[in-house]
Amino acid sequence: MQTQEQVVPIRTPESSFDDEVVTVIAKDGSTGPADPKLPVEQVVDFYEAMVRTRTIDVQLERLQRQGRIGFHIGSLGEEACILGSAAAMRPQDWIFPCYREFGALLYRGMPLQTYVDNMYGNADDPVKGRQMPDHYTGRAFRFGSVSSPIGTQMTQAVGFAWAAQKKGTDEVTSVYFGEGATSSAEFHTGMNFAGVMKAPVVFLCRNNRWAISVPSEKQTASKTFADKGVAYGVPAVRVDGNDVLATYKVVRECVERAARGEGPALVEMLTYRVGGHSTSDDPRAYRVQDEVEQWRRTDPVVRLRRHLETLGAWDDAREEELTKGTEAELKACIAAAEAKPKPALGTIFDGVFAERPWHLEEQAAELLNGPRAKDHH
Amino acid sequence: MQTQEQVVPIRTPESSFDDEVVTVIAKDGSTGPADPKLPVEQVVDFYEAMVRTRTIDVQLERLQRQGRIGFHIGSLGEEACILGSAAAMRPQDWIFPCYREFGALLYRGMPLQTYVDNMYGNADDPVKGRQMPDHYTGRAFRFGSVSSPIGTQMTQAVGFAWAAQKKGTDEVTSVYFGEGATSSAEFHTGMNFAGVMKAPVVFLCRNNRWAISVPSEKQTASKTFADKGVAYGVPAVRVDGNDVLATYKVVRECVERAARGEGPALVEMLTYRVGGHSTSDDPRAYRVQDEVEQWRRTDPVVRLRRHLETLGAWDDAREEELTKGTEAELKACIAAAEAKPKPALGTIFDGVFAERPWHLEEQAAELLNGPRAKDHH
Amino acid sequence: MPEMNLVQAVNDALRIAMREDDDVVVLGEDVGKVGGVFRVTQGLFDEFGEDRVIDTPLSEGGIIGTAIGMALYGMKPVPEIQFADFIFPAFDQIVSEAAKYRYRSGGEYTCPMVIRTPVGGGIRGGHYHSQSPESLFIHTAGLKVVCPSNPYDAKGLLTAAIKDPDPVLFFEPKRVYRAVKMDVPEGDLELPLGKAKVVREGEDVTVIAWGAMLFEALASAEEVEADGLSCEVLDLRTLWPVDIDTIASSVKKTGRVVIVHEAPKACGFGAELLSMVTEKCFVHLEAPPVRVTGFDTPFPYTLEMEYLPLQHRITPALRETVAYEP
Amino acid sequence: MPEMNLVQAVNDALRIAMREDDDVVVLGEDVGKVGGVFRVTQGLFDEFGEDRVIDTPLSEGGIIGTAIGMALYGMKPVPEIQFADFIFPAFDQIVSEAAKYRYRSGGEYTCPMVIRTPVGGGIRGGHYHSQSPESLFIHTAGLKVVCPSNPYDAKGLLTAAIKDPDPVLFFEPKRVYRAVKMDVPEGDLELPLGKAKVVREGEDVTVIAWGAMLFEALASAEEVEADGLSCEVLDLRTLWPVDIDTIASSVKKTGRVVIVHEAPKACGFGAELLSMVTEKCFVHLEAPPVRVTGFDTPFPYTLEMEYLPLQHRITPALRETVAYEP
Ligand SMILES: Cc1ncc(C[n+]2csc(CCOP(=O)(O)OP(=O)(O)O)c2C)c(N)n1
Ligand SMILES: Cc1ncc(C[n+]2csc(CCOP(=O)(O)OP(=O)(O)O)c2C)c(N)n1
Ligand SMILES: [Mg+2]
Ligand SMILES: [Mg+2]
Repeated sequence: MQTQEQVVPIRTPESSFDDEVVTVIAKDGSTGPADPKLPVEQVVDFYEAMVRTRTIDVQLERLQRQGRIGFHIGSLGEEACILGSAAAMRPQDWIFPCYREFGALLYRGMPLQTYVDNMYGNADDPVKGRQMPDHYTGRAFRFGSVSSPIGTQMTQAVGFAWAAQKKGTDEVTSVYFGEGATSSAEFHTGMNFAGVMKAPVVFLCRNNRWAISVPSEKQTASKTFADKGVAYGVPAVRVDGNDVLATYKVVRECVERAARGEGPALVEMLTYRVGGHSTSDDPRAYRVQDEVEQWRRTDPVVRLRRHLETLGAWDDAREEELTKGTEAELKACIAAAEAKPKPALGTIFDGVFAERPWHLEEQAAELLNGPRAKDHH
Repeated sequence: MQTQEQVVPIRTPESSFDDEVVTVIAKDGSTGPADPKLPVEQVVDFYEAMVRTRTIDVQLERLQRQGRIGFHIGSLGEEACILGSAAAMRPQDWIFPCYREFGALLYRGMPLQTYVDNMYGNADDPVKGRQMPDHYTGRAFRFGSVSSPIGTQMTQAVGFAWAAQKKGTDEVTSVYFGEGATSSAEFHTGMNFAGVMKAPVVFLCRNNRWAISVPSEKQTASKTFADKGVAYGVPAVRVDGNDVLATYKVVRECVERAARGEGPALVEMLTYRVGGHSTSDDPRAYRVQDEVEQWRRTDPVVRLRRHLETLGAWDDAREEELTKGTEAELKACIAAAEAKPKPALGTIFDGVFAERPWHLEEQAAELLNGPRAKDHH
Repeated sequence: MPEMNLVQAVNDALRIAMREDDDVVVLGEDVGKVGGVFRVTQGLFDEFGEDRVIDTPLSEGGIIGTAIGMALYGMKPVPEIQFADFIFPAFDQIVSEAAKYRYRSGGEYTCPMVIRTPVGGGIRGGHYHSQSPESLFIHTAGLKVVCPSNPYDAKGLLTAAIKDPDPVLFFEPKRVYRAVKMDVPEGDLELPLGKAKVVREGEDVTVIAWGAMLFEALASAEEVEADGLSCEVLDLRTLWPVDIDTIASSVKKTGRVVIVHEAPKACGFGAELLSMVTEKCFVHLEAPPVRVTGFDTPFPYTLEMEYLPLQHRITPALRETVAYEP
Repeated sequence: MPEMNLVQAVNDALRIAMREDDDVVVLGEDVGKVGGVFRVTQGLFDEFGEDRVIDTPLSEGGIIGTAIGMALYGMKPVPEIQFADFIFPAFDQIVSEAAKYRYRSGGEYTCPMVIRTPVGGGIRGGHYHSQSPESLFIHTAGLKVVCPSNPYDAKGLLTAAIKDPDPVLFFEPKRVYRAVKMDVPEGDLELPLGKAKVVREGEDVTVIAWGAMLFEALASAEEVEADGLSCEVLDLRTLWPVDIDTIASSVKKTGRVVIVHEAPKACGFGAELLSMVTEKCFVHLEAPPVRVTGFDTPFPYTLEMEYLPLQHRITPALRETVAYEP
């Protein structure tokens, strides 16, 4: 160090978040001071939602390998942060999804059949087979529309939250994204606008350590993702995202702050993407199995189950009933989805605008009166 | 405060920069501990460059009002931060400009005539009359090309710095931008990539308090612009940008750090846009004159002169000689520029690509063989 | 009826829309206190306050992204992009998001919003303050594109655009902003989107234009009238979806067509118009359709009047087209 | 000669260019260790190290912005955009900066770089993994645009693109990636930009296609041969600047033309091709030129094969065009 450095203080402040991660459930299943102390039925409800989510994930991956659906992007290992945060949103609140949050959508009430129809892109798919599987939408459940381009939902969520506030409602909007998405322009802009507007929005960063093959260390040189809040005057917090109670607790606090008019918050949820990025990805090409095994030891489902067991609220019989039940329900939905027709041809031209202009009428007529494609797939 | 807040620490860390602004020249002209202790001739050199810059600014604004040039965007009040930082760059270093840094370009050696030709967009304009006035370029002076879209130069400077580093050179790249530009995607991405790549780049933020009519408080909710470095693991520092010695000192430190391989830095230079945004703007429509008067009291030129006077290195005679000399030089350049022809018609089609493809040959022929426009201006 | 220029007409349409519907909000850079760099939003801040006339941070992506969010919620944002040249940082939000929301969500979410932005050259703006990017948005399914040429149409079309259920790009020809004054009715004025206007009837050749170039087309039409040439001049007003009926019936009548626009030629809207005319009026064409456009170069500063497809370039095109014999 | 698919051919061209010139670097999302989501850069990380095969943070604007900076310095970056659908966050850097640097700096600064990105549908990618945005870049003065249809051309054209002094968009038809295998010479192979290829000679009608649609055009040409129709099929290879000579001489010979592309019709490249053909071959045209394209809607998932301009849609267009009588 030169002595000059004393008069020219060029430095990065120490991270205030480094060692500060909110946790509730200890290894032995007991809980710490941040325990939200929810009724046991509600904790069981979280657990059931997490197991259900995982069961569906496993089955859909299998279905894709059998070539029966085109694609799936799952949440293996991330169930606690997804369900805990979704559960923390009040009924009147809104959720803007990234693409791994089907568990949250089902938790909010979308029928499993509807979700499976989306996986098949059939005539009953709410998005009419226009997007890839897992690009659902659920306005009735106060749940947004999934888009592929990374990050775009963030500024939108801010504008949405701000509109709700302008209307004088008591609605908070949350928005999911991965740690990779913090590099997008939209994270920057969304956080900045939220800070300036004091919009009632909660930024939910699933830090699952990977953006496809790129590890989080290569995503940014900041010490934590929570540190990024400083740049926008947006308060932030880090939570153990494999701890559903801690996640619930922290997100709920943020929602209540926002509802009180105290503005946005950023939550970094520490978790791990146990599976591949999607069914198109084989992570063995870029990460060591050791790392995966290590994280498996912090499995959020196992952890919550241990807690439930200390409460005497769960056992193997219930577990089997839940898993089997979900599998059976899913099987029936799959059978139904596979029996449904494709969306009608004309739907290609609907919904580009509220009404079809002349050129789309013309093109629709051309398609409908012309020959059909042999299905190349 | 709820007691819960203790276990759920949602917060913005205190700014580490708030009260920490590097200053050298005190009101009475004496200097503090960060004084770079430059030879007096060099300080005189800074002063002359600042006065020259201001004199040119004033004359160009007049010229625009007379309708002899189309536009000017000046640096009234920001001379210290522009000249001090430019002077801190070593000869081998590169400067990526924003649009207020003609003073830096002249300081680096561009002939005044060339700059004035750019203001006229005539045949000798280095950019061949293709851009508005003040959109200069100066590769020979290791100075980049001015672009209008806000922020774009930032990621470019990072890639440029990184390339220089890959080539094993000892070249540091600096990049200028206004505080408004910190809201752009490019600031975010540039800072993030620079942090990850440890690129030898110095981000020079002229915080002149205004982005056209938008005050800096509406630009972001972060406490300072320097705080934004935290989000990228990029060290930052705030300096009194109306103090040329402090600016020199701080930027030089950053350059040396970068040259030593210690990576990027962000410098927030506190200054004030005393004039309108450009000749197209009348700031009386959105800000109170009081504020301007207050800042005039910290005028960087007056301040440095006071310091020079304490050193006995300046007097009214030299001042008059300098101003008059610059005015005369400029007048001659203007006369010469006005006598020069417009760029040749065919130049419209040159430089779109290295060579003209057939379609541009065809369009060039069409233009050259067709009738000429009446000049509508 | 008061006389208004285009700036005043747009301002008037905004003011009326904001008085009638609390959901209409204006946002952008410098739109607030100062009323925009062209003063189009002047006075709105004073009347409606900072909650509805919002100066945003300097980010077009943020302006459009948050506007989309507001539209999804049910409001009617009218974001301003300071110059069309600066719309590109928001390009992803416009083409990937606003344009596709209704479609990709099966109609659950829609994006009614009007993106206002000044376009075009001829004001010494050079490279980055003169461009006309309309064809990029026409190519993007899900967007409507409007470009009025005069104050009356500007007021009527902006009113319709704000009421439209889909996202509309509203391009304001900045060269016309203060150059044209005309009577514009006070109070409500709505003109339907998708309808071109036959500004001048003629028999020998059809000229298709819009925005600032309409006046150049008209000047050329008058110029060649002296030679006995009768030009029909169409002002498209809505560029997309385009009014094919008006175009086709005019071209079927005249058999000859000249298309004028400021944007570069390659893949400009002129290419689409020329293609449509060729496809739909092939047997009626007595000469190849002609495009008079900006060149396939960036927009130059000093030589902008030579770059633009002004009267001096339109007139010979008219003469040659009419003189054409196979 | 080894057999290669298009993935391998691009990989081979990159490897050779990187061996020959230290200034060539590859950067993008997932291009490093894993070799890209389509494995196009596989093995380059192992051979050239993380200093020349760079996994970047998740920002297309950053990938292109830093690549521009490297190009300005004098290096030759070959950035990858993971899907062409995700190029829009970088749109401003491409159209406002890379495309204009040489021009706006009077030649002081140039941007030699090749932006590689997979395009097109037919791989069940839906809405956001299937688009073909070429016309947006053709409309932007200052960019070259290439789209090979096969491994041989891919290797030769990418080599030329990397040596080109200007920015090139290099679109790789992802549906062809592993579908076509052919002999590709080892070592250096360079094919000039700007030259189309007559893939099949014929007399009755010209079909213009590129990328994955070339094979559909060829299939249709064969299908109608049974009816005695003789089709000439052109593979454009370089979309811009386009090889007008080859197109014009073919159309002058056949008098009829069908243009095929995946992108939506309105302001697609087909509009420009149709316009050029009409302008340059008017007296030779025996039928209106026809466009067989994607529809003016976003790209659908389930019905993608109905959306695409495949053989089943090209064949009737050929028959009708040839049968056309005014
Ligand atoms: C603009 C854009 N660029 C690239 C992609 C391709 N892509 C899809 S997901 C992904 C990684 C996202 O990582 P992260 O944000 O951490 O979310 P995670 O998948 O880990 O949940 C990438 C690069 C995309 N969808 N959009
Ligand atoms: C992308 C883009 N948006 C908008 C503009 C219009 N504009 C030019 S300068 C400016 C304000 C810039 O403020 P700041 O970054 O603080 O720099 P300063 O002018 O104060 O030096 C704006 C909005 C632009 N040039 N580019
Ligand atoms: Mg991730
Ligand atoms: Mg400023």
